[in-house]
Amino acid sequence: MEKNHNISDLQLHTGVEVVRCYQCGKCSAGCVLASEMNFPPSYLMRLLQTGTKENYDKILLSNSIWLCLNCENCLGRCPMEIDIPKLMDYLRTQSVKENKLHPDSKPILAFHRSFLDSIKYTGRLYEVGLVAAFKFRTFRLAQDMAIAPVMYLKGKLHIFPEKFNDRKRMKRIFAQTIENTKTDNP
Amino acid sequence: MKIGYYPGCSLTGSSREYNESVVALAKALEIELVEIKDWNCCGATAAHVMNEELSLSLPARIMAIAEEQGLTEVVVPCAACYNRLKMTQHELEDDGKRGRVAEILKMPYHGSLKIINVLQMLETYGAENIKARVISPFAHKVACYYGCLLVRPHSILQFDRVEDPQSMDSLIRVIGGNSMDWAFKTECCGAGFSVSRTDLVAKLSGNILKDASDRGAEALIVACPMCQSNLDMRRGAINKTLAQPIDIPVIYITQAIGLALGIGANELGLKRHFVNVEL
Amino acid sequence: MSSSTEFEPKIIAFVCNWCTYAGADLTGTSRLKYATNVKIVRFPCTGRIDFLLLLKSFAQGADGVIVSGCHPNDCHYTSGNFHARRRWIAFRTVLDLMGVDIRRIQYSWVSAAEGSKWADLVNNTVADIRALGPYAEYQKVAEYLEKEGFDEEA
Amino acid sequence: MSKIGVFICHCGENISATVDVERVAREIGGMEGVAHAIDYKYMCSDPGQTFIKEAVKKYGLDGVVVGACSPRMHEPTFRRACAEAGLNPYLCEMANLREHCSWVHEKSEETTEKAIDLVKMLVEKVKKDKPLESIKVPVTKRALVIGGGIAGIQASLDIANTGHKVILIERDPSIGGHMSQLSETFPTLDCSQCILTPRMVEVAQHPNIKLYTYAELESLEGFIGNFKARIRLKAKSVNYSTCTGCGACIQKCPVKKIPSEFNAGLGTRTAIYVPFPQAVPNKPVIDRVNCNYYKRGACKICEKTCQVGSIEWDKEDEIITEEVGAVVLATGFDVKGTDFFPEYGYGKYKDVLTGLQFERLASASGPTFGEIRRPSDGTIPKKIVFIACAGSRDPAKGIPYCSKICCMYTAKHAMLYQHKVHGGESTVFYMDIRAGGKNYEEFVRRAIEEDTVNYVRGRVARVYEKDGKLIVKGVDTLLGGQQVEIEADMVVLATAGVANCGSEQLAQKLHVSYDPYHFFAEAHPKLKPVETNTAGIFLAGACQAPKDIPETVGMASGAAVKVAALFSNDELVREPIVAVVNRLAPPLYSTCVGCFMCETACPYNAIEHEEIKGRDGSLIRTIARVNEGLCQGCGTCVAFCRSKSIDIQGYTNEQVYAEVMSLLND
Repeated sequence: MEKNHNISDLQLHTGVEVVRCYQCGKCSAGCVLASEMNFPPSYLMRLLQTGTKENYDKILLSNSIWLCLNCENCLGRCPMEIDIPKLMDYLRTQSVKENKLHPDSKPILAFHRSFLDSIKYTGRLYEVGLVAAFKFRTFRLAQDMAIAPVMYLKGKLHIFPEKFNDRKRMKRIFAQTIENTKTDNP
Repeated sequence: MKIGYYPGCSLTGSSREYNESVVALAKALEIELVEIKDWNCCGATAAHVMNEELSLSLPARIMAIAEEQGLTEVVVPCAACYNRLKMTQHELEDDGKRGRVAEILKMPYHGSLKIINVLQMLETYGAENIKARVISPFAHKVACYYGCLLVRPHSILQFDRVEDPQSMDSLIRVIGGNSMDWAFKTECCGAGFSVSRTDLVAKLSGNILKDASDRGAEALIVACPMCQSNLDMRRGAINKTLAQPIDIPVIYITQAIGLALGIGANELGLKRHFVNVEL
Repeated sequence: MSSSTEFEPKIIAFVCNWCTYAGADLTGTSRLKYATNVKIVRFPCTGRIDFLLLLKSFAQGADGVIVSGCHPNDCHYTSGNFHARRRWIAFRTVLDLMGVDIRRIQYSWVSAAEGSKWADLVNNTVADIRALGPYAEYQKVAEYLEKEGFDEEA
Repeated sequence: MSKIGVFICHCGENISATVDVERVAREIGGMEGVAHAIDYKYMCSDPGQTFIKEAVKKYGLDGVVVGACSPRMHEPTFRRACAEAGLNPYLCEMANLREHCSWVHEKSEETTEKAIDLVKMLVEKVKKDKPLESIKVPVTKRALVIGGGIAGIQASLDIANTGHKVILIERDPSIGGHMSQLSETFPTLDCSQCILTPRMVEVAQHPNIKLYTYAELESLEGFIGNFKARIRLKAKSVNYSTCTGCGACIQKCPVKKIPSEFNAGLGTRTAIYVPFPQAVPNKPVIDRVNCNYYKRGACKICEKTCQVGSIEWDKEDEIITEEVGAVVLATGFDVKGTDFFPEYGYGKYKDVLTGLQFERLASASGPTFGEIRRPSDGTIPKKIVFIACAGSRDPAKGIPYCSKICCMYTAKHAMLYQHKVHGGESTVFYMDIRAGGKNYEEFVRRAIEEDTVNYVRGRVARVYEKDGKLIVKGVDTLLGGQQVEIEADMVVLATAGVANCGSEQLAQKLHVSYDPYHFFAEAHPKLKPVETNTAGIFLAGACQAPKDIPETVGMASGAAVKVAALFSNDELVREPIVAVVNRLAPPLYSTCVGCFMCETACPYNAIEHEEIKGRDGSLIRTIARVNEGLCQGCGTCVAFCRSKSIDIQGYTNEQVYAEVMSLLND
């Protein structure tokens, strides 16, 4: 099995030292979605510790990184204070970058992209626009059909986006960050 | 008492009753809320997941504007926004990151704002007033649900205790309520997947509702619009995964206190809930 | 280690026998690595360390000095470290007034059990002094000492 | 000109692997005043020392520098060798080439150059060294043992049996310590009290042991062979010379709900109490914090009950002073309470216990008479979970070390549970099983194989209560991180062993070192495990680090032998590292101006006033003089002296200046 530089890159970007994990499993024991994951957090840490490309790719291709909700229960209880949520952020970025995506990532990524599109153009979240865009991206046309009308009736949905003035700066922020091909982003 | 106010997107849309109750309660407690001018979205989980610089720049703009406006303290009722703003402040203590963000924003950012959540606002500026003004004690057995974003990561937020927090419970006791000990105070409800993975949300939220209901809670008290929408609007989906449907309402701490202070249900936005509030 | 072009500061550490000397021994026993720039002079107690010795060191070309002993309350001789601390607080102002660059004096506590703290202290001090550069202005100190008639035969 | 011999040690490869020792010897050989310089594989070995002795004679050396390990290791060895060859031992110095050079740097030019600098520094110092004569002091052949647990008991008995007097002090009303609280002991499962109580009685009856219970050390002054200990005898409120220990007062005491320390809070005791039935001495004390009379000024029921009139209401704490020659520290350890674990229930669930509490449940003398019953409702738990490493090996909680004893006692607990509760199910969550010790691994295997204890490798994330059950959320890491949920009736936390409360203050009173966790520090991790850095003070048991009974007893006997060896001398030789005030010929007498700043600086009251009188008896001047019996050689006076009239032998101004100059002038 070939060794790679992924682990040192990971440490450089996140400050997480995978070698510190001593496999007590407290993270997996308390993770609300561990049972849904291909690899629960402690197992994922062990895969990283092997340092092989094969295991690293296994992680990128897994659903674990996409199912992590960043609830930070693992970090809060970790005796070694290993920042697993931060590590998950990084691994997700890498998974997109290398285009090694688990099918579970699709709706999640679609949601995030729709969300960001919404604030890029309107400065604030425009929920009707977001849901429409998400449905368009995932073809989940029927989802939430029962909720939306009630939301509307309860005054929870605005048909038009909120007024936001500084659109120019908002465009600039997006152009300089997520749309800037020179920086690391999906 | 004057304090900066950042409502955030949810409070102007799907969780507007939270905004309504915060505003009504602040008025009753003589706290003047000064809204940050032309605020933008904090970027929430989406920016955090997709791009680090974006996730720092969006909250930084909000705080830069507040600083420009002369505010020193800002209350952020949405737990997600509170978390993002506090985390951004922490990350921007790094000179390199702060420089880069200033370059993106083309605005000065000092990082001098004090960001507090709604519970801190009530504890600091309202506890005595609330006690004095209770006219109809909130005599209900309730489960206070804190979720993730208010208390974690503790090393940075430094708010309450990370396991078994108490700040909301003590506010409930102040208004004559009975807050109970239960097991899911800080377990994640899955709000991050509220649109993308409703199946998982139903499972996680179901666990929370079931424990509270088993122990006889009449309501769940929250301080996060993500948790509230999830546990309230998704109740239909949640109930499908449970053996017995659960109909206990999920109300904001500001609504509960508002009721005790005699503020009307309409003014507190209680009519906007999916699960009927009959308390 | 470091490239030959980089400035290698000369640093002397004045340490007590019971805490810091033993702590530095533990650094060795634990095989922790640190920079070679610092050389230790052993004293029975930091209370013994005459601050004129620090001046003398600068006058003779030291770029930095470390003074380290037991933590408060842990002194082998009850109170020597308190005397040293009091002396340091008083002398710091005087030294500053005299034009001595007090950033070049690192005052610390390292116990016999803090081997890794010693390694960190050495490495941080070396990095700090390296950033400050050679202590070329020490002539001022030398002049002062001469004026006061203070030399090694005193 | 000096004739100095320099001896560079390879220390096997410990030094020579990173330092070019031959070059060091070569370059030093060329220094002014160096008559002879060699390197050798093991300078501390017999042939190595012979090289030194022969060189002293052959070259007529007037100074020796050995470049080897830390002087804290071998300075006495090389000084002895020099003395045997006829050279004053204080003309021999060591350069620390191992701990301070070869072990902390990579192999490089700089490392060798630093080694050369270190040796040069000491060569320059030796040039200024003066021959010194050792100081002889008498030895008080009486030992003070602090702490009456198994460590203190063993050390006291061993010292007493060599014929020397022992003063044993114990903070609590009875000796016995944690061992008296244990049910059965691993790996033999023999009853703890059955093997301990005979020794407790022996202590009480031994003619050479003076036992003070309910007593604490107030202060310790002096030095090896000559300590003065002030001991506070806390008021017991009961006159032990008349009390018969009948126990009638205890029966009648109306304050009955005080949590019993002996039962780790699971049982109760009265305000006038004997901690446990086998206590030594078996006489009560009054706990003044909880006693009705001391709290409210009325009650005195015990006084009415007492037929011999032993109650002493107005008795005050008494301070006594004892002169001793050696001290054994045996203050033991403590365990973290359940309130240290928010994720396991913050101490709010009654059925989440510490290991020590479980010992009390399992003990025949405990609150349930040895039956395992839930503190909450008294029922017998059908499912029990043991959580190992509760707090230990947890840097986030500030305890990165392994507490060493928990793996074994957890196996024992699970085994005792299975023996006592037939059909019960026990699960142990563990990270590693550390069963190093005679018959230890076999013991753990027996728990797993014969007593069907379910061992699951993984830590528990949290415990919460629901419907009277404790829900344990664990994990099986050997199944790739599969979650394990157990509805338990009782949870036992193998909570971390920590330093006893007050150990930091005690260490400061005694001037012994302690580690970041407040355990007392041994003088050398391998070769001086029972000595402290302060001569004459020794360590026994878990006050140094958590350890089990056999190890504690072994260490206590070791400390006792050290004390006995010390007492085998009538006189001790002390290093002459003391301060001296210079003396000059008349009419100067001394440069001392008699300001007595030194007197204010001295922590030992060693500065005396010396009157210099003329032939006619008239006072000429008063100058300072150092009492070398009292001076401990800290040198604080030297830094204080304005006229530079006082100096400290072995670290004179001249010597340290020579060292500094050598480092800077190259």
